[in-house]
Amino acid sequence: MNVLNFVNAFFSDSAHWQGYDGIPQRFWEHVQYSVLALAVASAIGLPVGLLTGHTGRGGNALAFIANAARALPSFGLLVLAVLLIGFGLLPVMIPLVVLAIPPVLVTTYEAVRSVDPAPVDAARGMGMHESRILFQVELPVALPLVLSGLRSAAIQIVSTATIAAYVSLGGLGRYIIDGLYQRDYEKVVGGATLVAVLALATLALFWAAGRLAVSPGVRRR
Amino acid sequence: MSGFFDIPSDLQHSWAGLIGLHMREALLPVAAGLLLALPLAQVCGRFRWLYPPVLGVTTVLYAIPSLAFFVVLIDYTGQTELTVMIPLALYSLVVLVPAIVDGVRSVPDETLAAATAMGFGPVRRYLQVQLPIAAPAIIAGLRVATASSISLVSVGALIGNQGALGNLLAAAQKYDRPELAVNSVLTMAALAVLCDALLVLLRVLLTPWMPRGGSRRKPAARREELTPEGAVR
Amino acid sequence: SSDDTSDNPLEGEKAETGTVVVGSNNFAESTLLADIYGEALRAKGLKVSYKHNIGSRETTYGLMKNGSITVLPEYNGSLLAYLDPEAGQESTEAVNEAVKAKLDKKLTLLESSPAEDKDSVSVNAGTAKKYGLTAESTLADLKDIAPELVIGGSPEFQTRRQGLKGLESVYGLKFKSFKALDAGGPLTQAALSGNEVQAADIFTTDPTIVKEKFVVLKDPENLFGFANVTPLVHKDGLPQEGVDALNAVSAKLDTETLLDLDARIQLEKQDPLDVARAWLKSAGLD
Amino acid sequence: MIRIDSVTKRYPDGTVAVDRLSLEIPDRSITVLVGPSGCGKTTTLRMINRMVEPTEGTILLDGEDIQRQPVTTLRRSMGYVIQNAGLFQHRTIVDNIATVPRMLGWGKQRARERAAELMERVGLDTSLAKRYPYQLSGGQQQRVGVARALAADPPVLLMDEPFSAVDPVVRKGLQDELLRIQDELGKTIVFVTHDIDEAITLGTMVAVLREGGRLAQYAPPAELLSTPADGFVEDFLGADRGIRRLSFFPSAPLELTTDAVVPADAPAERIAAVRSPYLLVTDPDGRPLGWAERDRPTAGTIGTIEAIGTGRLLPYGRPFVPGADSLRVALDCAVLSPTGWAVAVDDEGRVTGVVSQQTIGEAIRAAHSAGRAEDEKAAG
Amino acid sequence: MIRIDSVTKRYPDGTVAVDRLSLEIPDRSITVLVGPSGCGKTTTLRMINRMVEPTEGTILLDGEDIQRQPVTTLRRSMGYVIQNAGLFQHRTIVDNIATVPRMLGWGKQRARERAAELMERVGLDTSLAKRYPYQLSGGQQQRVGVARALAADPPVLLMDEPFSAVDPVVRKGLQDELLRIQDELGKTIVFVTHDIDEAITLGTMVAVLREGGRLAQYAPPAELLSTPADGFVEDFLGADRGIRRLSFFPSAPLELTTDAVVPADAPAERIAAVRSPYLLVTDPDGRPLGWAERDRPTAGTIGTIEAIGTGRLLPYGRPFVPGADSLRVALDCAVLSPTGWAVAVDDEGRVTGVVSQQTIGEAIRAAHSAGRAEDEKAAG
Ligand SMILES: Nc1ncnc2c1ncn2[C@@H]1O[C@H](COP(=O)(O)OP(=O)(O)OP(=O)(O)O)[C@@H](O)[C@H]1O
Ligand SMILES: Nc1ncnc2c1ncn2[C@@H]1O[C@H](COP(=O)(O)OP(=O)(O)OP(=O)(O)O)[C@@H](O)[C@H]1O
Ligand SMILES: [Mg+2]
Ligand SMILES: [Mg+2]
Repeated sequence: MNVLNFVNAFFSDSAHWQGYDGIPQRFWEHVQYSVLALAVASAIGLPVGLLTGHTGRGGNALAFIANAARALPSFGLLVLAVLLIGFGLLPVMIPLVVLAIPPVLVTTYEAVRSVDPAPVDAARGMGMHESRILFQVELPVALPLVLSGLRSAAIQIVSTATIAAYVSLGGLGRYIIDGLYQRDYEKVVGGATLVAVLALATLALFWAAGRLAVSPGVRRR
Repeated sequence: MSGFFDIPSDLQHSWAGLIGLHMREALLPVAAGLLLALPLAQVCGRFRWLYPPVLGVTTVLYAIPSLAFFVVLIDYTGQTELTVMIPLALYSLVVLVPAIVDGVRSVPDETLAAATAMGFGPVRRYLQVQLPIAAPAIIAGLRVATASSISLVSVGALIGNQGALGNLLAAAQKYDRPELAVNSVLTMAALAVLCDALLVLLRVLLTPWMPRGGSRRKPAARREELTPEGAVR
Repeated sequence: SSDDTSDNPLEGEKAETGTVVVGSNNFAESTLLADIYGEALRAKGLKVSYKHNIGSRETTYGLMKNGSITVLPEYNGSLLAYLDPEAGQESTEAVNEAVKAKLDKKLTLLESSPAEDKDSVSVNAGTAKKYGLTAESTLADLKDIAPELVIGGSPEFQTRRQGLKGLESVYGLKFKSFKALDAGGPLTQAALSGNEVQAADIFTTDPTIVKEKFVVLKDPENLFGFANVTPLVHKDGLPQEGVDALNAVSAKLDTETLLDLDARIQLEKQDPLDVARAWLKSAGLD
Repeated sequence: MIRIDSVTKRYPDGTVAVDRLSLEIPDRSITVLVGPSGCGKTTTLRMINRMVEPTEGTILLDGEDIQRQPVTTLRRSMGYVIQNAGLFQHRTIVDNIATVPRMLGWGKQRARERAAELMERVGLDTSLAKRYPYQLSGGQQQRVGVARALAADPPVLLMDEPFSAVDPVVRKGLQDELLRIQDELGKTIVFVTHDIDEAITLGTMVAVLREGGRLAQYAPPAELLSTPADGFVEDFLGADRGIRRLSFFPSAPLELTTDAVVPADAPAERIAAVRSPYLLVTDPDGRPLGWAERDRPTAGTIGTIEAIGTGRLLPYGRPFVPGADSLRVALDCAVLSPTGWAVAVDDEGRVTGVVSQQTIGEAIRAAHSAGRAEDEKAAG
Repeated sequence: MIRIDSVTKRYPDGTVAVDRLSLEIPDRSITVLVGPSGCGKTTTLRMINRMVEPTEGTILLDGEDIQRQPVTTLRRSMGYVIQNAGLFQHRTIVDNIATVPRMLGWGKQRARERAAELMERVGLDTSLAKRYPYQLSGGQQQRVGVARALAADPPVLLMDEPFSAVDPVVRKGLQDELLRIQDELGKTIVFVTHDIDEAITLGTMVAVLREGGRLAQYAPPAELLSTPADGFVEDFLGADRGIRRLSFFPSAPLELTTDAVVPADAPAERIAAVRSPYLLVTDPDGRPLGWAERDRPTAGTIGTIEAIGTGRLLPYGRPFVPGADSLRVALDCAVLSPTGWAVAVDDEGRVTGVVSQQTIGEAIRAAHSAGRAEDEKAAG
């Protein structure tokens, strides 16, 4: 019953390392789903968050939308989407994107809102255009928080993308669902471990992105 | 028999019954999480070096898919509600611990110094000064944890009818009745929104001391909007 | 993978003494059969409670053993394949004997009904046309085609003998890949009709076979063996009048009837419990 | 009396915040700690109520080592007021003020009554009692902070830059309020500020600290201004030392002349009798109107001062009140006056005499030598 | 010249922040807007660079309505400095300063050179160029803010309480720096503060605003001090008006006496020849040592001043530099001196003479009447 034994057994079985059901393939599928979902969520959440954060208008509407989106259960959305749309990537992307939008949107909005108004004021007083103020003054300062929103979304996506397996797609969730029905704990624990590893890798990635993209003046280091 | 509220007999509950079940499975873990998080956060606040590792551990826990949790737990707790509720309680920790720690830390140094100087002991100071002032942050955390919990209960359907309203999703597939899935999703969303509204109300009741409305420029007013981003799945 | 679950604390809520707990797996027919058993028992004045949608056999068997469930609708051959993957299957009786021999001492099979619902490998109309497969084709005919086909089935199909393993060892079939779906449920039906998979594990009582013009491949080697609907019961939990009631049900239930009842649920969207009660009434078993 | 005895505070990171500091803080007076940022003022103050423990040295309260008593008892016997008041934002004003009494076990009713009493004492309308801190202005919050510190009537009050976050006008009001309260209640107040003006306004004794927490000078403000111990203190005191020091000399001893004060309707003889070159013209009630130049004929007859109507009187600047104002005010009035004479008035604003800048200068010198004589007596 | 012409600003919520304000802001000088909190200073300033649009009235820049030009062009022609500097924390100091030049399309190299030049101009070491704002002290940050505003050499500089967040000592330094920069560059500066002292120190013209954004008085600081328009302005100016006004009178015209200045090693005859009751004793270089009393024998012979060695000389207080210091400093020195005489020194600190408080008083009166005469000439 030792979880570590399962992990060990799972990873030392060479059959788990090759083929369409092998770890590399499933891992790669999982990464693909996650990146796609995060990209879509960012494409929606970032511009809206930046804009509303910059103007300060629409914050209440935004909070409402974000809370409503939070209230939608991912698993439910998935099942519903499959029933209504059928198979494919789309029904999986819907819950993942809905899941990721609130953190991206709200954090981006908050990040821009909470930028010290003084430099913004100074920039405006210098005759900077609004778009320039947003991208050259507010965004660089808001970046750590924006990244943290993206990170939070990414981790949730990575963890939740396992549901893709429930509707017969691949990804690391495959091991968990299959393990459940086959009553094969090695697979469940192995799959969960892989998800956790991917989550940690995501954390590391965002940490590195933060180091690279955030100005030392903002990091204060 | 194919109506919106016609629940298949094998779920053995009426719609209202499922709602009651769902609320129990969703809210008890949050309550338990809060009870656990309070002392944990206090310890993290006390020994600051402990906070980063605790955050790390909770983040990893939080990355583990709920289904995997359920499956592993079945062996210990059987196919019961408990199996669903334990992971949910753990997930709520991930949101609540940072919310409480940050909330408690957000108490201005001056206020703390004033309390200390008045002869407040550590316990009294925590209970009478830090905790009340952290209340908005804690409730913000509870809001996220509750929404998340309500959503996650549904995954319990996969381990054998333990998903309350989520069982409707399984039934929708089994009998090819999409309206059941719609019912499930909408009901869960409505419950989440309702709980959220109740928590906001609670916050308003608990914090008559917070500036309202027009004074959004003050930093204190900003805090409430800053919901921690935690384990919403 | 884990037959030996006796030390698992799969306790669940232990059945209340005197109450018969009827369980079911997570597909519609299982629910229907459980309802039929349960209502038939109830008609005999027994206290009945249900535990539906539990999951795969891998899970339900454990719950049977520890007494959480008293009665479970089973399919004799499939159960045998689970208990003894290598066992051959010659006849319903032989299968039942073999099962009883392998069963946990606390469990037993009651009488099988003539109604049969087997796993099968079916291909969709397009595939059948492409490779010239007909209702007369057998699994052996897939030998050369299989590497070009994606096969779908429940996740457990992948590891069971009455699944990929047996298909390979008995017929030498190696499919291109396996797609995990559900236990012959809507996912599988949709995947097969949408050509997501070209072959799938479909239950022979599935009304969509007719509707979607799926071609069920014959199984000359009896890999999927016999699948007579048979109640699996816990010896301590069921009084004699219960045994009699279930045997009476088995006697009346045939494949025709099962097909009809399934269609009522799946196609006409009737509630399984209503369907069960109606049939019991019409069969004079209530 | 609080006695700080050769106290050193070294923080764990090695910073020496306070370095062998010794101070005797007299009872029932305001002792101000002043110095540049980071010179250890806050650290010193907090060592008194043991929010910071000294690394070396002892602090005695009424002769007893403060380490001897339980820390909460010690703290409850000392009020503590800080910048931005440090109010409990989650409690109403009245509950904020009643905090310590409640902690000491007073009944709710009694604590609230006490709070209401204190609100009045610090100049807050009791209608604010049920408000929350965010509903108050900075100055009002600061008053609540003072009231809260006074609530349990502690003998000692520690104040750490309490007024530095409010604007200068409000600040002045708070300082006056504090002096008034101190007059009434006679607490032992230790007050930290980095504003030397505030130190001089409030302090009975002023301790000037320098970087590294070393004492540069400890003296009454007048002495600080007259004889700064070294260049550091002198720089810190800034310009105007001399004039500011005059605040400590009363204007009462000034000899007033009434000869040049003439009512507007005075007879010509009266005016002719004036010897000084300027005449201070008053209205019938004796309030000053302005200066007329004796040798410079105004529009009308020389005899009666017709200047009044013509508005050609010279402005008299501002008057001073001999009993209440200091020599500084008198000198300012003299300097402001185009004639060099300052106008003295009584409480009602009626002229009691005029005094020349020269006379004021003599008074200043006299005050100086009196001070010196005292110093010499003390030294000898 | 900036001309604010009957401008009113009403915010959407109904607050009238500025009420029919008219001001003429002269070129190449510092115009200060001062007044209590909320009186519309910031609003007025921001209307000049159109960060706030007036509800009524017009603002003319060199005769042209500012509404006529594109808003960004207008803003780029005006430097803007605010409290806490408002630096871009993600950019280095040099990049902060180079912001506007870069926006105007200057090359990177040229913009950086310009930035380095400006850092020197505002008194910042160029070694700080690569630092980030958080690595600077408040005063340094404020200097960067000024440099940044000056970067594109705009003719106009708008400053909104730029120095109010730094401590008094640093603030003094920044004010001096600003005056020096203004001397060198001759910008048109509009400066907002709520500190009347700062207004008087910096302003060529001072506009005192009152609640509701109405102009109370607009005058040069000396005039403000001598003749406040009404009670509001008088209250706002506070005490010491007279003495502060002396800052505007130079001490150069004071007649110095050298008779009483005696080197420590002077022969007895020289000492005997002194008529005044006090002698200022200097060292061989001519630097002051202290006062000796002629009629009070010191420890040694009367003839040679043995007092020096015995330390019994009276302190001479602080000296003033006739060319550089104002009458205010001279008076302060006199008042501080126990003898009532102020000591004048040259740049090197060598005594150039002494002057009595009485003489200073006469100089003050003379300055007054000179001012009056000018006023009359202006009026007549
Ligand atoms: N907890 C601490 N750990 C390390 N150093 C400290 C700590 N608290 C204060 N210091 C340092 O001790 C010195 C004195 O600090 P303190 O707060 O007493 O100064 P202060 O005079 O009150 O200054 P200010 O006017 O800025 O309030 C400073 O150099 C400060 O950085
Ligand atoms: N955006 C706005 N909407 C409504 N009222 C405003 C707004 N900005 C300023 N006010 C109000 O206009 C008045 C003048 O504000 P302004 O900021 O110009 O004052 P100020 O003189 O700069 O004050 P301070 O010294 O506090 O900076 C105040 O009563 C203020 O509350
Ligand atoms: Mg301090
Ligand atoms: Mg302002």
